[in-house]
Amino acid sequence: MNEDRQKILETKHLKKYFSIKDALGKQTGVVKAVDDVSLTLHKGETYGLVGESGCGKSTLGRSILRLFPITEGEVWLEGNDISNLSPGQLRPYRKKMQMIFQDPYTSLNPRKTVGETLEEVLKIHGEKNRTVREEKCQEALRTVGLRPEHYNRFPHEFSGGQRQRVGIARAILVNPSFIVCDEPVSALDVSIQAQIMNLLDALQEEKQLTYLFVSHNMSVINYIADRVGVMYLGHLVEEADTEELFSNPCHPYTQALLSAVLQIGAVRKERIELTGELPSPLHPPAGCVFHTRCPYAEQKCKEKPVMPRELSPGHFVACSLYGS
Amino acid sequence: MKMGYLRVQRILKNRRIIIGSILVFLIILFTLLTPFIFPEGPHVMEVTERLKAPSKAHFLGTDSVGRDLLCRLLYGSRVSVGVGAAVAVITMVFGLIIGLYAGYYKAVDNIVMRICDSLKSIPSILLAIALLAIMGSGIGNVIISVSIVYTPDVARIARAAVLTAREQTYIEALEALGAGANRILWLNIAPNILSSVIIQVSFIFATAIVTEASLSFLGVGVPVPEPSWGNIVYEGRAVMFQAWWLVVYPSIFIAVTVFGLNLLGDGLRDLFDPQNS
Amino acid sequence: MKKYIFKRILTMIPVFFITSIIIFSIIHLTPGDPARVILGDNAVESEVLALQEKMGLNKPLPLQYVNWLTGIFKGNLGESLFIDQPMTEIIWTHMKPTVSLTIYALLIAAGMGITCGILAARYKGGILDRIVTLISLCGISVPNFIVALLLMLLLAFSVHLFPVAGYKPMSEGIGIHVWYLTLPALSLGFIHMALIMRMTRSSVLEVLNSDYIKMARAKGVSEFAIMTKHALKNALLPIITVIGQTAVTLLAGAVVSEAIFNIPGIGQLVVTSIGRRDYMVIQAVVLVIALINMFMMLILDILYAAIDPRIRLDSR
Amino acid sequence: MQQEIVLHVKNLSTTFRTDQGSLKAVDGVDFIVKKGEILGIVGESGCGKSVTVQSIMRLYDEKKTVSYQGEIFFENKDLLTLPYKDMKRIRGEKISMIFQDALSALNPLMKIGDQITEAIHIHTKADRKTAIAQGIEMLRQVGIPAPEKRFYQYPFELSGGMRQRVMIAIALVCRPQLLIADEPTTALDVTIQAQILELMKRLNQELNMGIMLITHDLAVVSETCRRVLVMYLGQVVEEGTAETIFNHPGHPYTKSLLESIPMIGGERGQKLRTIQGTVPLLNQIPAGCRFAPRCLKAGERCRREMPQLAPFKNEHCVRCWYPNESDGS
Repeated sequence: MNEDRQKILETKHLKKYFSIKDALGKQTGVVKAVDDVSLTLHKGETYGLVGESGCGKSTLGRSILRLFPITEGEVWLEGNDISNLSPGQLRPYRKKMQMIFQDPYTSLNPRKTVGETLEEVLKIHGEKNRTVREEKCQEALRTVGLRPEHYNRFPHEFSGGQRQRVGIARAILVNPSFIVCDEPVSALDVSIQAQIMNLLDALQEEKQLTYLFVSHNMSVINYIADRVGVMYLGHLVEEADTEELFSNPCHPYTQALLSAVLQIGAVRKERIELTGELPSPLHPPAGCVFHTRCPYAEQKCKEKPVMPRELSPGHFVACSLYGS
Repeated sequence: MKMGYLRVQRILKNRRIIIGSILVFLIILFTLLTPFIFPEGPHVMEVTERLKAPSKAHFLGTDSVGRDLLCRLLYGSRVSVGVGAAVAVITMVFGLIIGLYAGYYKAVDNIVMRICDSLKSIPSILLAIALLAIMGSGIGNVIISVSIVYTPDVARIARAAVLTAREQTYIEALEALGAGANRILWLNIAPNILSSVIIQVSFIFATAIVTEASLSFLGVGVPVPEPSWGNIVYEGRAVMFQAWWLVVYPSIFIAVTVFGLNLLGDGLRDLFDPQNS
Repeated sequence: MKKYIFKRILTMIPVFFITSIIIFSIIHLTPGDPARVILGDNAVESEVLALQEKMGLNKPLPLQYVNWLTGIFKGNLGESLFIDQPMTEIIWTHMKPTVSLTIYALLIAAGMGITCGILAARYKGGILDRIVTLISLCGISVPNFIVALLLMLLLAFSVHLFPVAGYKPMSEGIGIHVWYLTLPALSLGFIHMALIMRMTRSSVLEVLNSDYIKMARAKGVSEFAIMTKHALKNALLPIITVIGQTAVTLLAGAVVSEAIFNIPGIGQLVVTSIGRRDYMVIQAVVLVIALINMFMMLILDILYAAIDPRIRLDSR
Repeated sequence: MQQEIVLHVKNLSTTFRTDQGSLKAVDGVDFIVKKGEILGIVGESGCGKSVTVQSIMRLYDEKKTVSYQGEIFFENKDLLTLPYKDMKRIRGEKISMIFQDALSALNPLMKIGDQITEAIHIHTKADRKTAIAQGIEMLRQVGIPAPEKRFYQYPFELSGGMRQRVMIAIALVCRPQLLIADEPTTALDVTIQAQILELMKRLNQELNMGIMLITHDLAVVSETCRRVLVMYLGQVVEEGTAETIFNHPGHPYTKSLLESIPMIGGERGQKLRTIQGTVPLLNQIPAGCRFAPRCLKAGERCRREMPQLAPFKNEHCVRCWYPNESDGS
């Protein structure tokens, strides 16, 4: 299965905590945005990361890209440990991993033309020759389906979908092997969404790219991901291949999430309605973080924290109901 | 800097910019032409012509020692507008630098902001007077002290603009690309916040002229023989009731210039960020 | 709420220290020796030394600063070289006129500024709006000493409605006291009225096209109730900030008005002290004004928290 | 039985005066809303769905920026010719509206209780005590736990889902005949969205109140609405029951929209169908059928002549010269 394929990215017990300080700098609380997440991505695979707002999926993506220091745990990129590298040491690896953003309207510098934004990418990575830079940028624009005359235009002259294409061009310009797509289609209309997803698919084929695709939309994840991880309040509660997860969800939260997803024309199935409110990340519940809203919660769920267990090959669940 | 999207008709349609820039242009033009209009300089005294009302010989009348008021006002504008311009440039440069680094680095932010708050709690005129008392009055010192008083304003605006610019994801994209802090600060954030800084600076240009005039009026600004709008009014005040023109005309000069600058500032704000005009 | 006030006071302490350092350093970074400057060039060497001793100038600077600071906490702000009253008394007597002038000017500025600002926003684009915008633009363009002189010429000299200059303390009757202060307060308040007018108009406009106003309209709330019950309270927050800033700058502006209408206020005291290098007085006065400003900032924050529950309750 | 018609919109057009000339965001829209029915209006951003419903409530500034044409009949009165100040008796009492983001739609400085009782005091003569009781009861009815406590809290103290329920409570406390919901669940997470849609369906049954649900999410409409309007560039291009629209779409735009949505369970390998080109700007509307430039079946007639919204099958109208004769797959 995917063991023989090369491991592009791996995280081991990755943790990212944000400390809340009051006016005097005294720490008054800790937000455990990402709490002990281990996942592995293989070459050419799309790993779908799904969960509701506040579950830490974006923070996980940004921690992997080292956009801020990691609290604990390791991140391995193509066999190299980049967890605690200094910005200088990190620079060569930056070319290997890139990011596509959610909001097309703030992901491009409004005062720079598309050409200038793309060329700056190559300037940062030491491409001195102007004509070489322009050639590469025009090439990138073509691959994402934009025309040469777009080169000298400003972002506000583009539609949302076109701007997202420029964002993708910027990401593939440095020929990365791994891209974090942070909700790339959530801000787009349905028809534009389809265009961008087809583009991402085509680029993956052509350039053997690996995607960490973050989204809150289960249908999008079902379409584009090969493997799916479900997050809740900073924890990876379930992980499996896409068909396996959608046909046989095991964790109660995944079941509730899938039952809440609205489908066109689908026969109405009875819906598991979650009770209670999403707890605040400042004081996560003890034991299994989902026990406050879980319909099957028992006493043991409230006490001991849960470690992911492999129910069937490649299908991990962090739920004490499935224990020995 | 390619400002392709500032279409020309948007500028022309904006009445405030037009009137504002015309007024400012006129004042600057007269300031530059003064040596040709009155080649003999502002200190010529015709004692026989003391306190004459506005007449053909002296369009705006003469002062208590017989010097032509229009000539002194034009020479005075070199000082007042000069001080205003110098303060505007200095506050913009320092304000931008301080604001940029304060907005980007948390540590710098705390220190800088506390200092700005303290500077702000001392009333501006008193601070300026105190600084002048140390350095002694004179145009150079007036410029320095007024700049010190108003740099925190520009720094505060620049810092706020940097904080909002930082939230934009294109900054995060640059960080993901491994861009250095200086490249991000100077090549990506600075050009984008320039517009709000320029708007603030145009208001400071106007306020600086007013502050200089007030300082000279209090007798601590530009020393007397050298004409400045402030000290012309200061001298005129003593004989104000016999020679009203010594007070009214300088007031008009100051008001028109400052009004023009404020109009220009308002117009620029409409142009650059229309939503909060 | 109390925790919030405590937090605000905490943040003021560093500001107070930095301000005191700035004031102290301004005075003591004087090129040349203050004692020699006061006594003039032909002063006898022994006199200069005696004065230095008296002013404690011969001690190292940080020590002088500490003594000055501890003195403040003990209520002794040093003595003036020219006025032989205790410093607190000097400041208090000069403070009274400035305080009543500033309050009077603030009432005019805030009163007129807010009402015109609201009316201009309510009838956006109408004639009233255009007039208000014009007044506010002229307001910020004309320095207050010019307004003062023009008022003096028009209302005092040619029409004798108001006294040309001078000051009558409260003790001689409120009517006279206010009568004398009208022109100075008007000239001082005019520029700030314009600032408040502009801010009120823009903040009311901003609130008027927010979503909760659209929701109120969709609920059937009348336009009048929308303005009074919903818009004004929300627009109040930025208005309070600008009034707070105005109050701080009023103290500065007072210096000029006091000079023109020769009111024996704190501004006048500072200008004369600077003239005759009376450092102790300058230091004490500027510090007191800075303290008043900080105190006003605190009141401003508390008022802010009183109105906005998000600040008040967040800091529980 | 022929359900009683609550609202009848006839040839509604809303024109905005902007500095690029006047833009007709809504151009000749016709539809009816029956009592106790949930009508869905769906379309991509910029198609005029939100402008249509805000025109019904006349929420725009009519003095300077907006002008309306056409008629909107409610209780056999034309809302467009009603004097502006009389609208306040309709709003909140007969027709009320809720918006996408409850945090910005609730007055941040006003307690939730006051915002509910305000609506009660405007439309009924209830005294203070009964108003509070009604308010708390309404909060309970929309599923808010411990309503007595929440009644005295501020909007920022509640979660997203909770705030949305408060907004619904405010809109329904005076028992309007029609509730207009403009993207009510777009800003919510999937699980909370499901709860809110369940709540709206329950209230529709219990209070027999018509609901107009405006959204860009076809799945939300298919699960919640009985009848659907599909809008494109300011016009209704298709109208019919949810069942017919989603299984046998007549208009090419609706058909390709449905095909570009990823389905759970659909085959995953195959590419999603897309609609080429982009939505034209309101000041560059093409002649003839507005979808012609992007339509694969566009013929000569489509580019020349604008089709009308014509009946196609029973209770199914399409604005297209060559509607899809789908074989009912």
